[in-house]
Amino acid sequence: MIKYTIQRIIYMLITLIIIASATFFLMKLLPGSPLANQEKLSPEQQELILDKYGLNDPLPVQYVTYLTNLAQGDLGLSFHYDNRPVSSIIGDRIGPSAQLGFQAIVLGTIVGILLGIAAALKHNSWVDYGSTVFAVLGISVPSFVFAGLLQYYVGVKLEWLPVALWGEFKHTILPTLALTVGVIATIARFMRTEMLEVLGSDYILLARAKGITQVGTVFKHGVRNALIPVVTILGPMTVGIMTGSLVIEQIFAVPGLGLQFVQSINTNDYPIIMGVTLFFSALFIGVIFLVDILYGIIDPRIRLAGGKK
Amino acid sequence: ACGGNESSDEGNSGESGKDKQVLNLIESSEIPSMDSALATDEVSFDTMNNVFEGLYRLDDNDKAVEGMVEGEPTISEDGKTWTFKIKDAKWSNGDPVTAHDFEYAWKRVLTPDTAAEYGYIMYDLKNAEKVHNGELPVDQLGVKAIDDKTLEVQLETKVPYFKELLTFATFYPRNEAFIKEQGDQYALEADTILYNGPFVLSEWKHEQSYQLKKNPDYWDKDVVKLEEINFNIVKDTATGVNLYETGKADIAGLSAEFVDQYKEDENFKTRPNTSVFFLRLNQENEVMANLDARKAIDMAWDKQGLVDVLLNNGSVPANYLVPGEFVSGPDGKDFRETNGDLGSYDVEKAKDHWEKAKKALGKDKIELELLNYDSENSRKVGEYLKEQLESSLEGLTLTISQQPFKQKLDLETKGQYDISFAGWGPDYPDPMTFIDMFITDGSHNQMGYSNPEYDKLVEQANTTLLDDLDARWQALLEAEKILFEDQAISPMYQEGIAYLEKPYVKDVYRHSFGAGKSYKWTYIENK
Amino acid sequence: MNRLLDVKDLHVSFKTYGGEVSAVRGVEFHLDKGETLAIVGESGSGKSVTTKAVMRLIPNPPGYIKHGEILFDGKDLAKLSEKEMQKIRGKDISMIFQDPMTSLNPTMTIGKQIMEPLLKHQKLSKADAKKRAIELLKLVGLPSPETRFKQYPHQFSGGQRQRVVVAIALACNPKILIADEPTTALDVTIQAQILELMKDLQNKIETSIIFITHDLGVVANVADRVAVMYGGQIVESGTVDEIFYDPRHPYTWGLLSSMPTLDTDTGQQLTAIPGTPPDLMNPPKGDAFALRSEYALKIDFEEQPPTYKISDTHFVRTWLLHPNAPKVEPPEAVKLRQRKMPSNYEEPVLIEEVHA
Amino acid sequence: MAEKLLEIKNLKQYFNPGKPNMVKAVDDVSFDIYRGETLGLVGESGCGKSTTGRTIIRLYDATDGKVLFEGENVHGRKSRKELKKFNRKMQMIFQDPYASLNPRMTVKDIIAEGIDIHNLSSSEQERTDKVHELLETVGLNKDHANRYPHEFSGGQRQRIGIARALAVDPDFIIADEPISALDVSIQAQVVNLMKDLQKEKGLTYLFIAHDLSMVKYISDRIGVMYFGKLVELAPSDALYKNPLHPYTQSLLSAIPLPDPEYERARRRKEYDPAVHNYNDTDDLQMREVSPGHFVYCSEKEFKQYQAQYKN
Amino acid sequence: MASNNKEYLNNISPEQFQPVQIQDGDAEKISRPSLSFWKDAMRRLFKNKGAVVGLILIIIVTFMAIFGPYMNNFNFHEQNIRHAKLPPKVEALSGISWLPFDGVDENGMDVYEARNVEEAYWFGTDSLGRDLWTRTWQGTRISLYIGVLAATIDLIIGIAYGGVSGFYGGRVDNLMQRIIEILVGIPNLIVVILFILLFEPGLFTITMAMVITGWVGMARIVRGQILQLKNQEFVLASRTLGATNNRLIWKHLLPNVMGPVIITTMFTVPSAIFTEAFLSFIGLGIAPPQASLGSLVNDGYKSIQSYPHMMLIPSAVISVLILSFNLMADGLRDALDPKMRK
Ligand SMILES: Nc1ncnc2c1ncn2[C@@H]1O[C@H](COP(=O)(O)OP(=O)(O)OP(=O)(O)O)[C@@H](O)[C@H]1O
Ligand SMILES: Nc1ncnc2c1ncn2[C@@H]1O[C@H](COP(=O)(O)OP(=O)(O)OP(=O)(O)O)[C@@H](O)[C@H]1O
Ligand SMILES: [Mg+2]
Ligand SMILES: [Mg+2]
Repeated sequence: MIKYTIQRIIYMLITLIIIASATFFLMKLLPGSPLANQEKLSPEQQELILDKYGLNDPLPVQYVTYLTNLAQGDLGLSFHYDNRPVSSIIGDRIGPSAQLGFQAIVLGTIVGILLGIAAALKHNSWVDYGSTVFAVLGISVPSFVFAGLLQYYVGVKLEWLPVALWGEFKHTILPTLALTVGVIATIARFMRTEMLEVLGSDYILLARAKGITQVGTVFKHGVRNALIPVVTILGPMTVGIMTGSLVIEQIFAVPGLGLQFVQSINTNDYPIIMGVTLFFSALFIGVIFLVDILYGIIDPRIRLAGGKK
Repeated sequence: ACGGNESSDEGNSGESGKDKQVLNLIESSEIPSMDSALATDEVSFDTMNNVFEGLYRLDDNDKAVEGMVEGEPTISEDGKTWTFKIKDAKWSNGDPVTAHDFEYAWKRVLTPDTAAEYGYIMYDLKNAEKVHNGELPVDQLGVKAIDDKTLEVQLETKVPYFKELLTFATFYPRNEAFIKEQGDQYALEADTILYNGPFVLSEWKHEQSYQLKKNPDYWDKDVVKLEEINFNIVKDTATGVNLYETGKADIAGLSAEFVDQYKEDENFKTRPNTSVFFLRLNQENEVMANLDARKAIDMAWDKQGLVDVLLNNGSVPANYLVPGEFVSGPDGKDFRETNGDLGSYDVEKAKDHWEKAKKALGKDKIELELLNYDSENSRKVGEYLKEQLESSLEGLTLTISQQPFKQKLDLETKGQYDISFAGWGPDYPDPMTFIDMFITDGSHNQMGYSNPEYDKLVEQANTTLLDDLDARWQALLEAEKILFEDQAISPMYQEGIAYLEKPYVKDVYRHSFGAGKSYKWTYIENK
Repeated sequence: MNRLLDVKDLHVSFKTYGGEVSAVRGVEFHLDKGETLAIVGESGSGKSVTTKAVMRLIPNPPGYIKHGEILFDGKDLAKLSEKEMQKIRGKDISMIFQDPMTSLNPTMTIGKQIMEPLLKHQKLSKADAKKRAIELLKLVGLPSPETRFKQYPHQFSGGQRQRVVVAIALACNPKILIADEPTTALDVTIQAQILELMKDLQNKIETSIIFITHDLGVVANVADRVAVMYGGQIVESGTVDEIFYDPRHPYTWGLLSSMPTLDTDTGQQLTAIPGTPPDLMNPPKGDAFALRSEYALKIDFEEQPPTYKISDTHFVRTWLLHPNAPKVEPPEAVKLRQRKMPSNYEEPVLIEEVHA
Repeated sequence: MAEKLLEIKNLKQYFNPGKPNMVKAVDDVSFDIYRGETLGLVGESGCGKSTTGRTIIRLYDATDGKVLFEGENVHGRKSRKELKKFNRKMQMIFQDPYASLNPRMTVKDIIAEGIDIHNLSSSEQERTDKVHELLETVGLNKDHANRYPHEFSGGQRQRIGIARALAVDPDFIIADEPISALDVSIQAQVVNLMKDLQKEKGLTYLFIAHDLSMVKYISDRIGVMYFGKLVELAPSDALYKNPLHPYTQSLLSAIPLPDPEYERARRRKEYDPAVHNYNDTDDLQMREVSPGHFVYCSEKEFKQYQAQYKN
Repeated sequence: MASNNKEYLNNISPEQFQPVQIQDGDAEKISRPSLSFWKDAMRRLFKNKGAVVGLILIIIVTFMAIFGPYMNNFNFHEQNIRHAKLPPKVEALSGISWLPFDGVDENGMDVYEARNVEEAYWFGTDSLGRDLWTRTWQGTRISLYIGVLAATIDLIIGIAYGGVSGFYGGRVDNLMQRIIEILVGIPNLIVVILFILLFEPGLFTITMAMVITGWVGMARIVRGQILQLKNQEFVLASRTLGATNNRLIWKHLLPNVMGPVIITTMFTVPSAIFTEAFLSFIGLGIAPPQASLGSLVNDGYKSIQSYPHMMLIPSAVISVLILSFNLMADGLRDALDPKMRK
């Protein structure tokens, strides 16, 4: 197990280095400069400033500097937010994104799993069709539409919850709901398929032959087994929710990382773009690793296989 | 509510005294910088204008009024040496504001190492450009603290609008000891900054919200009525409007879609801005080098339709470069009033010009590329232009290349475009801030425009005519006319701003250049 | 009477896209206390469906019990509610499935899976259940049951898993144990062990067993009585000796002669049953086996055959025993094994109600 | 007996060599197969029977050892052409009638695959004729040619598999448990067919199974495998009469036969590898206890076996 | 049972008991009509209500995407700024007030009358006075095009990559899987955005951007399938016959991975449409005056309070499209599932 973990970590590091290098060179390909007031600056003045940031150095030099800094955990300083360290920017913004992502995933997973189970149990009944339609609508209506409707009706018309802004728990409810619809939809669909598969398996039959109640069989024997594939999509989805929540962040004025990323792209803030990309990648890889571990917890077969490697 | 508050005096005890002096606002982005040397954007300038103060600040009419300066400065005979007396004012840590703070701050801006993007705004100071380029040491810069309270400033030339220029954030003082002490933490958080303005930044939650509180040490604190200004960062217009609707914001900007909805609302307001948007016509392009072609393009589309339906925010059609309600000449008349409209919408004439152009070029089909911003609004403007021009000018195909802001600027600088949707806002209160863009080989010309006569007028206005402000004014008026005789650009509109403002918000001063807004005089009444 | 289970005229159908599959078409059999009834028959003949119907585990939809009675303990299982049925499953009747690899929940420890029925039916405390589970593991011959208790199915070999399944099935000392091809997936040596184990346990706890298989060797080994199924019906039933030494139905003949014994001569052709099993979506009108039988009579294609009784225990469903039917010789391989059964009647007796 | 068609010499097939999960699926196995005979191969699940078969036909590259077909080594460096030649002479029938036919090809294309690969027909007509002929040979009719595998029953499918193997006119066929997945009533069809074909075409079979009664019925000689090793090899009658290796005895005693009386009498023997009591110095190898009857044993056991051999 | 009546039984005519010789062929007869695998799958597909509904919807939407823009006299880029922001109006339906097609706006005012507009815009107009009917269907066309193109490229790269990786296995597979891991390690959205920034924005770039990471899923599925299939006995059988790799791949492996591949494709189409809509929201979508459903929804979203039709109509079309592709995919999954085959 330890050997396996170490091996995984080494792979993860290599992956990260490659991603870091790739984004670095991609950044260099991006047209435009990071200067905020470029419009008003003469070319000479621009040169002057670029010199200062080392952006006129030969590419290999910049690359080596970048990697060296990176190795020391230094993601550099933002251009747009003058001299603010990228790591502190990411640190500031990740909180809200993570909170929303977490809430949406937890809520979405629970509701999605229940919905999926219900659909599988009542296969080909109206419950099934109803949850399929709901799931598909959840997938097909863009989240900003949901967000807009929620904000307008629940926030403005009914005044039940704050329209936007960040701070207390109540502020997180609407954006969580808007985000979670897609999660529910995806999980429910997966769960339904898996559950159908599991419910048709011999061990469910055996459980029923033992005289266990239907609900008992589903929850004691079915869910855990159906969950294994669901867990697989959970990892990427968690990160996806956090990166992809920028629309929701924008609409609900949430100070999150997704929004920051897009904004940095608009301002050509290379250090932030690279930092965020790397951060997200690391998160992603980490989450996948976690999912693998989770896998082992849910599925003892994998636990052993992993241990053997 | 403010009974126990020392800042409320008798003079202020009227009706407004009952109102909680709290203003809730939304801002479209985080404050990118609180370092006056580095800041480049409106949000930063806005905030700094309310928590810092330079020698002067702008009043309601965009005139310079006393800030850190005490009394009128002494100006030398040739107008190139100014000596200011500094007021007895304090930084928020109790240190006095001194002339050294100015000297230090200005030199810091121009030290090449600082990489200040707004350094050029100081180029009127003696040796400023050379210092900035690293050709001269910093101590050659024309600024010097004679003593703690006396600041001597030397200029390259006479500058008619120097006081107003000094209101610009880049000219704010800085406390050297404090900056040194903070090191690279300086200005990153609310408590790593020293304030000397009407407010202090009391709370700064990055990307989320920030709060200004009245500065009890401000020299003119009696004038300041607001106790607290809360800013929330909201990027989505609809969200802003919804917050306004639910009373969480006192002012909300409107986009065109919402203008329709709120046009009849009593709190609906529009205000012209001093930014002018125009089409750069790249005269390095064979077609655009043709005067008829340029004229045709200018006349062929309906600017009124654009501002009425698409922009719908108080923007006005522009047939000029220097915006209206920006500066008045020595005769007291607005620049625009004197020079009037320099073009008009006339499809028939446009067609004539277009035919001539095609003949001259020997082409029947002409393909041009419109370089555009990638924002939502500009996208629509682009679509509008394309349809308008293509339907009026036969044989024209206008392709639209929509680029992120930076990329677009880059392409413009490199001259890789035919027509470009561009805009310009003033840096200082003088027509020159617009006019000198288009001198031959000027760094902002970017379209190969060159007219010696125009160059000469600008040159004169910047040198010999500085002593004769009337003649200078005439020269600038003349220059603009030449620009339009040549149809160097095709102006589009002067930007307007539409917003909702709660009726109890009084006296928010909005400025036409430099800092955006002042809350020093703002108050709440009858909330 | 020590008759435990009595299945009467059982019909089970499945509604599918293609139409209704009549998987079981009038099956009748009974089970006495302590005996082992083997059900043989080729794939798809309805063996599993019949026993699943007894357990009321037919997937619904698409399947349902169309008709018939399943009498157990004075109750008709076919009419019980799901709740009442849950009390019977695992306690009075339990079941072992064909594939040891898939019939254990891969994510639950063996121990828990064995404890489940104990907790449910015998209302034991957790500790007692655990004790009993470990006993059971010992009983089925798993070494070091304490450690095994905490392990997961994948840590067991196929044979061991099947032992666990047997342990689960026997946990509550059921009156009836249904074993649906419990050894088909195992290789001979392990199969032998499991069979021995089952017989052993049967002696200890006096369970009646319904044993499904299509391996006649296994049948010969375990069964007291045998029921032969074909096309959703029981075509012949009798004691194990009657079926092996005095078979009367052409399908039983076919089965017996298609299997070589160790003495079968290499030069001799095996008697294969030609053709393919019937399509139960459109069951044949008369005798389902007629199409493949070289003994088919004209009437076989028109009418279902009646049941004849050869002895008290031996029932056959074929027109061949009709007095008017031509006398036929069974195939060579069957003749070789044929013996005189002392308990046979003089003549086959036609009966109105069949009781296998 | 007749001429040796196939000689397997010290064949070894290890999976994942050098890794902790290495499996010695076939471990130093040697035997011969004579032209026209059927050699049965039995042993419990996982003992390496399939692997032996697959290695012989070069589906796996042998870890070590030789497979001589008509004196020529099948393994070792071979050109495409040479390999193709072997492919024609050696064929295989697979265990699972459902998995061994491509569900998306018609029966005709499946059977004709060998014909196509080896260019055995000059025209479409000839190809069709050949397929029809083969279908008839295996007891199907030509209407079946354009159907898809899923429309057939297991036995029919297995016959299609046989037709496919026969299409290239092989001399030697490896049948890897060709009947274990089939229904009892169908098994005999296939076995009969195989026997008929052998008579007609003089085929040689390697017949892998674990059902000993069927193996005995079809085979001339039988090899017993245990954990990757061949432990006993003898003419079928001899093996049944004189099972020498304890494992063979145990295997034989475990098979239930369709005869209740025999079953009541049968006592199963367990095999415990410890009975051999081998030590390091024992020279373990195949020894011929009586003509044609080989057992894997030590010198000491050899003596013992010879002594107890009943003729 | 009637036939169990003894009397009756004894009276059956002896002639009924004639032995019947069964024909050899009879037993081998196959009762089912001959159907190819695909036809069989199709048959099952058409029995699946959801799939049929999905298919019909896809056909309708595709039909409208092709012919919709020609059904009236407007074109998708023609502007009439005087007619901007009109609500939908269909003459034939204008009498029915609960339908949103009477040209009456949120405040109950007949805008057409007020503005003196003669024409009827079936779906209303946008803020530039363009006909939304035409634009919606034009947008559908683009969205469909993006979806299908993305799926196609996905298909090609995914199958090739997954196929090679799975078929050759071993070190090749190992390396190729590592590469995929790295690709997967970069969040999708980020790759897409960077890609669009780097290249000339436009339809093709957007599609490519989606494909650049999109194929990974397909490749994995294909690889997994191939890994399984290549050890299937029918593949081994072909190898023992001396089949070349080419033959194995084309005849045996690829046809058998088509099932999962088609299903994956069915999911790719809607996800590409969706991604494009998302890109539109952050301003990286299709170039004007072209419209996609995504960009229309996005434009409309801004006016959701004052002109809800601008968003609701294209949203509905997107939803219908995605819904129908999903239904179709689900149906296909059932139809092609080997477990359901028997
Ligand atoms: N869920 C189902 N849906 C439709 N038909 C079914 C279903 N389950 C069983 N059948 C049909 O019922 C018939 C009898 O099946 P059953 O499983 O009882 O056969 P079996 O005798 O147990 O065969 P095997 O030896 O292969 O287990 C078959 O024709 C089968 O196709
Ligand atoms: N490709 C492979 N990789 C690793 N191990 C394998 C592989 N193929 C077979 N084995 C292992 O080799 C051993 C022998 O397998 P083989 O399939 O030859 O057994 P068998 O005697 O044919 O068994 P069965 O009767 O179940 O078919 C088994 O332990 C199996 O797990
Ligand atoms: Mg069964
Ligand atoms: Mg095998």
